[in-house]
Amino acid sequence: MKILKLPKEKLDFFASVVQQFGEVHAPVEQDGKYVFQRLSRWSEARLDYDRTILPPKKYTLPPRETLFQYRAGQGYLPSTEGLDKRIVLMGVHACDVYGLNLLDQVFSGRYDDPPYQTRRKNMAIIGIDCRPDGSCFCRSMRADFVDRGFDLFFYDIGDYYLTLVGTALGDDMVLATGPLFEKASPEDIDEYKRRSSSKRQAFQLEVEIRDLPEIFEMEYQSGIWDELGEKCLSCGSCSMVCPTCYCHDVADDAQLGSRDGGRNRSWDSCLFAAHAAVAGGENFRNSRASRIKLRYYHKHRGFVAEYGRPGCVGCGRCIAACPVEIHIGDVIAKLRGIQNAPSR
Amino acid sequence: MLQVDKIPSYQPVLTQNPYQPHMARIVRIYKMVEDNYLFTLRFLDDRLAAGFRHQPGQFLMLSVPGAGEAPISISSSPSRPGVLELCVRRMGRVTNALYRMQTNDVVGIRGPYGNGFPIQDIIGHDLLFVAGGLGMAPLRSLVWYALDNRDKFNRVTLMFGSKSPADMLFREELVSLVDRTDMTCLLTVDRDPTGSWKNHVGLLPKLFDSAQIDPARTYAAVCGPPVVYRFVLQRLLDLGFPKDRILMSLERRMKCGVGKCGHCNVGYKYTCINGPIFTYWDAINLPEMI
Amino acid sequence: MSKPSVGIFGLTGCAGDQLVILNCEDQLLDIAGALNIRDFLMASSDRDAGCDLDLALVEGAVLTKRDEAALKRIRRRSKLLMALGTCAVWGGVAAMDRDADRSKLLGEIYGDLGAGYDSVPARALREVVQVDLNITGCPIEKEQFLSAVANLLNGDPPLFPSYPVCAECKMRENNCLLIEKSELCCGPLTVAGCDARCPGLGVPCVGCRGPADDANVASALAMFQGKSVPREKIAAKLRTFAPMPGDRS
Amino acid sequence: MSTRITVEHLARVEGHGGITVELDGGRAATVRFDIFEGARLLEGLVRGRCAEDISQILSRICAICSVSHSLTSLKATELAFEVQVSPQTDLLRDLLYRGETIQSHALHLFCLAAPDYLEYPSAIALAADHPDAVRLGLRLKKLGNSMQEVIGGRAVHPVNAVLGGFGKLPSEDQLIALRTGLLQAVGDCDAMIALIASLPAADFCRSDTVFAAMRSPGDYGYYLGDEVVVLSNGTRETVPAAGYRSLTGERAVPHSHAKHSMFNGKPFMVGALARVMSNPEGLTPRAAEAMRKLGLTLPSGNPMDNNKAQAVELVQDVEYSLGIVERLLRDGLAQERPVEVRPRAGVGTAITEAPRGLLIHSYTYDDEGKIAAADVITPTALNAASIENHLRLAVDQSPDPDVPALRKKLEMIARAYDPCISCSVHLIQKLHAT
Ligand SMILES: Cc1cc2nc3c(=O)[nH]c(=O)nc-3n(C[C@H](O)[C@H](O)[C@H](O)COP(=O)(O)OP(=O)(O)OC[C@H]3O[C@@H](n4cnc5c(N)ncnc54)[C@H](O)[C@@H]3O)c2cc1C
Ligand code: SF4
Ligand code: SF4
Ligand code: SF4
Repeated sequence: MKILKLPKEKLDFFASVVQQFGEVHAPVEQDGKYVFQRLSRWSEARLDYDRTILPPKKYTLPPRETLFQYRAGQGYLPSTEGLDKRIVLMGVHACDVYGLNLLDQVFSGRYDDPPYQTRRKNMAIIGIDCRPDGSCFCRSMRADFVDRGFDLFFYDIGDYYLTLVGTALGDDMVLATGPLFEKASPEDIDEYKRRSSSKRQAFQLEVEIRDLPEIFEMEYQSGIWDELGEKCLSCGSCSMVCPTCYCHDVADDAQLGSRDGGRNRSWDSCLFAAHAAVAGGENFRNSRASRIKLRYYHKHRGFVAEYGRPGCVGCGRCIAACPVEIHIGDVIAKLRGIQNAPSR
Repeated sequence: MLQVDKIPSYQPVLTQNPYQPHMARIVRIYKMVEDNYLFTLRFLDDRLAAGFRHQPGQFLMLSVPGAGEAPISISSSPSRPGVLELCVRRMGRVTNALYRMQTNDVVGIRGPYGNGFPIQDIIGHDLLFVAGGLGMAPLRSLVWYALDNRDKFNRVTLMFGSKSPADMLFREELVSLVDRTDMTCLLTVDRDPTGSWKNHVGLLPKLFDSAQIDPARTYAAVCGPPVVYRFVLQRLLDLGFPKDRILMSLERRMKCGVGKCGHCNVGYKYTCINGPIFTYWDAINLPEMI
Repeated sequence: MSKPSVGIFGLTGCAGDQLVILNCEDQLLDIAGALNIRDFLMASSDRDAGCDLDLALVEGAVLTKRDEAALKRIRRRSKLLMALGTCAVWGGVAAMDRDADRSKLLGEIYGDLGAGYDSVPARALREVVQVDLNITGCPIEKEQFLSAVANLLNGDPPLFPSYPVCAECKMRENNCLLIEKSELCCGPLTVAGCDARCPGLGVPCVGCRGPADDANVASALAMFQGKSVPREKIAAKLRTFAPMPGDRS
Repeated sequence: MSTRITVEHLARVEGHGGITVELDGGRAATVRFDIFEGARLLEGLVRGRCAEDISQILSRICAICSVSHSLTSLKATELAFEVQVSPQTDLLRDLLYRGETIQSHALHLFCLAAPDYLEYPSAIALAADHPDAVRLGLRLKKLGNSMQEVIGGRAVHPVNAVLGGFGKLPSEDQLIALRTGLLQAVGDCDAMIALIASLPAADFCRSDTVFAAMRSPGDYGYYLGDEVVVLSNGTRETVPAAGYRSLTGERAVPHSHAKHSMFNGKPFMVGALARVMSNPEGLTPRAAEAMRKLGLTLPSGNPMDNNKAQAVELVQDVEYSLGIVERLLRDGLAQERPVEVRPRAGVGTAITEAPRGLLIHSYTYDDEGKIAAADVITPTALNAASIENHLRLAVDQSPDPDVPALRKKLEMIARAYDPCISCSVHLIQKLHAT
């Protein structure tokens, strides 16, 4: 992998050059919280952000989209609107890149998901490193570093960003900026290592995932799920903000006076009461307890079986978003028989 | 007639976009039973009509424009290509809209999806079908497949139960199987108000008393409402069936059919791509599966 | 296909849902073309007050004996009856304290004459007649109304989300008022469909659409109390537009 | 011989009401404007509620004037707590009011009243023969609604107007879109005036009508102001908001859930005509021109002129709103948060001009800052006596007692008031009289 460095004060210049690769989006502040948004000027970007309300999945799997337009006589015409928009997403944390990598797997495989994949391919990812706060546990989830899924990745080493070039597109960006990037020296690498290990020390929240799938199997009947079911509001906030939740609904809508119309997909959540309801009134997960159990089970057991790693990247968003303070660290600690999540 | 080994497995035969419905014409609507019609469809595009292949036990996603999509098992056998037969029960938004359609109206189809029955494993074995009610819909494809490829299988036994003769899906067809000598077809009804029913009367599990089954060389395919599973599975286990030779077809809510929408998730399997055919062993290992 | 005969009616309410229909300025003439509107007193003096209807849209709650009789008449006339708006679906604001002493209230407001007024405790339509379809909202959302009409014309039941406002609020990427500002936001208990209109403006949801599927009132109460909001205040707030699940059996 | 004329259920109005007239020898023996809207008792139900809940609940009194109810409610509470909102908030509230009035007047003129003049049962029927006229009306109505959506957050029952200010301020893009709509509406208004001017004359009765309207400082306003002017036979009397009860007689009438209001023993009229009458100098040049084109002269003794006055106000409001929007775009919006409101004991009486006329909300808050008593007096309640008066005069002044023709006149008079019957049942509460 090509390793370079970029003087920090040149970052805005870099951003202005990468505009030729697409609309530049980055985290901006919204009343004390952060959201990924199209920048109207570089000064809006807040690369020191903690976490955005929604992860980058909103770009690849938007909350609502039209998959097809149905026209009598022509059938279902794939909707291509906005799919070709090129976006450069700047300032993505490692956990979110990891989240995208996982979603990439979900939306490929035996069946591709063309809208997802097209948007993904039209999006350049420029990662940036971060400092954990009290809700971050990406280290526990082994998602504090990523080795792929980004075009460029910036690590803060003082006056410079140490830059990892992940793809040919990333390399093109470097080249397009002319002599902006410099060669990284051994001292730079040392500085990187120093900071990286200090970051490792900074995590306040630990979640032990060793043999977690097995523990989930063993604790399938645990009373913990009923406790959670009593508490959970089924509001779905945790799914909406999760970088790896992808449940969605598909429904047709018709125009007045015809069957022409759109086939739309929108975010859904396994926490919603109707998620597993089928025609005739049967609901396979009628109780809140069974639904919240599925969410955990799918992330920590299902993903492991399917993709070899849990479907959680430790970004801490579900902790921040849950109105009743259901905390994944606590849940896992309890399943393990520990009362509270360590060091919180 | 198509050869077993030529059946492509796991291959979506249609386009790159797995969500793309292809338009098909309703060529026949046969009213088998109130609210359980058999729809015969043919792709508008002749190449699709000729090229479409599926495995017994697979399903497709049926679109009724403006109303939406629903997963429906393919009830016809791949050994009889050209048209597709779907046995659809009228349940809700999509199926009601389908019931309002007439022959020559156009619907959308994509698929086939799901694993289908493990034909390669079953070949050379005895086959036991046990179905109740609409459970016949996914099994029928395999029944006809086996009968059309009779030499590939040993003994074939079919047990099917309905509430009453009038409620029996595929009645004429199944009654004609009773006379066949190369298979055993046992039909039962819970009650026979007219008294003219010539076959069994009584609950489905009772048919086991009339059948000869060798669990050591048989694959059982079971499908039906929850009561069927409750009684039949136990019966099969009592007979000594290995848990991985009991095959069942499951239903869950589905919005995509291709493992993306999350609705049919049971624990860590998707009913749509890991199923809908599961073995009993899968089922007891997957929470909430049955 | 012949055009379905439709009646649009208001019982006691603010007429907001009928107004939303009239506010579909861009679609109004198309709607009028697609439906055979036979009885719509708020918009037309040409009414056939007795004809059979395929669909009756009824807004407002039942607050008088006259309303009750009118509703029963509408029910008899119509194949399908759709409750329009929170008052019709849940009872609405007029039902918020419906066990309160009415004659006392009437007396306080209208003096001695109050006793003679035709006035009964507010009821949602389904407490009086069978209701086939519901569009909730105070007032209903235009998009839901238009989509319901388009679907019904095709013979399909309308499809609306049954999950809470919070989900749409997150989809819009709003800051959470409940978590960030400890405001008493009814989003977690209220059914979505308004695209989190109020939190999207930084204003807490007051629950104008009525409860979501499986709304967890007990846990929400505990949560709000944890933010040191007094219990009566929460209870009053949550029940402004609709009873909470479990309130009325 | 006595004849009875009844309009069992008045169509093309908001809410449920009817008219009953008993004729005796060509003269009206009894005249009743019946209101059988159910009593929702909201003023009673809000008792004990916190200040922040009130405007949301009481806006539900009426959909068409929900902005008026919300804003009047906020104003009353803010007065009770002695809260001063920013000038920008006042300006935006004024703009929101204009949006409501534009939508309400356009709805009334084109969808409810115009069909009468042209002998159609509804705007939909009218559209079959005069599609452009109906489209014009719908365009104006939509503009009013988009103003309510942008500033108020929703076209019916605004949610963005809160105690102390607004939840979220409109964006520049939204204001630009409004400006575009308003500019287009200036042209539409000319067409609208030409259309209204071409309607057949309607003159069914004459009276020395007494008018009451809010006096707003400086110009022709709906929101800012705290005095009522009463015009009676060329005299002007001023009543402060707090003394509003002198306007509202206590005559409860058995046939209606609305009480009847009198001023010095006389019924009075509120609404567009009353406003034009009491504020002619506040009209913009275009509005004054429109008045001339419509042949609306002052003083007017013809209640049907209320429709003309509404048309004049449409012109006025479009022009005025354009001015506000341009000013906001020029000066930019300060990103201010709502002023903090500290609930406490207090009394606040707010008056404003709803599209249909004077609206009064008066609240008493207890020591905990909860509502102890609430009075809501709506324009249609204030108008009820005047409506009956004009119905009676129309009967008495009718030369031909042809019943169907007379019935139509009666309906048109009642409708010209643009009565909002859902509102009218919300009445004075005796609880906190002095
Ligand atoms: C693999 C599979 C094969 C099936 N085969 C058949 C068949 O051959 N014949 C038949 O009549 N029915 C079959 N079903 C059931 C059929 O899909 C449902 O009855 C149908 O989806 C009802 O849709 P609806 O819109 O009419 O009902 P609604 O109640 O309006 O359905 C709403 C939505 O819920 C989902 N849904 C509802 N019920 C089910 C269900 N049981 N399974 C999955 N999703 C559901 C659908 O996505 C549907 O769009 C099968 C289901 C599955 C999963
Ligand atoms: S955010 Fe919390 S309350 Fe809401 S669904 Fe998730 S776990 Fe339940
Ligand atoms: S602001 Fe309200 S609606 Fe939005 S997420 Fe928070 S609690 Fe839910
Ligand atoms: S956010 Fe709540 S109060 Fe606001 S419109 Fe939606 S449901 Fe009604």
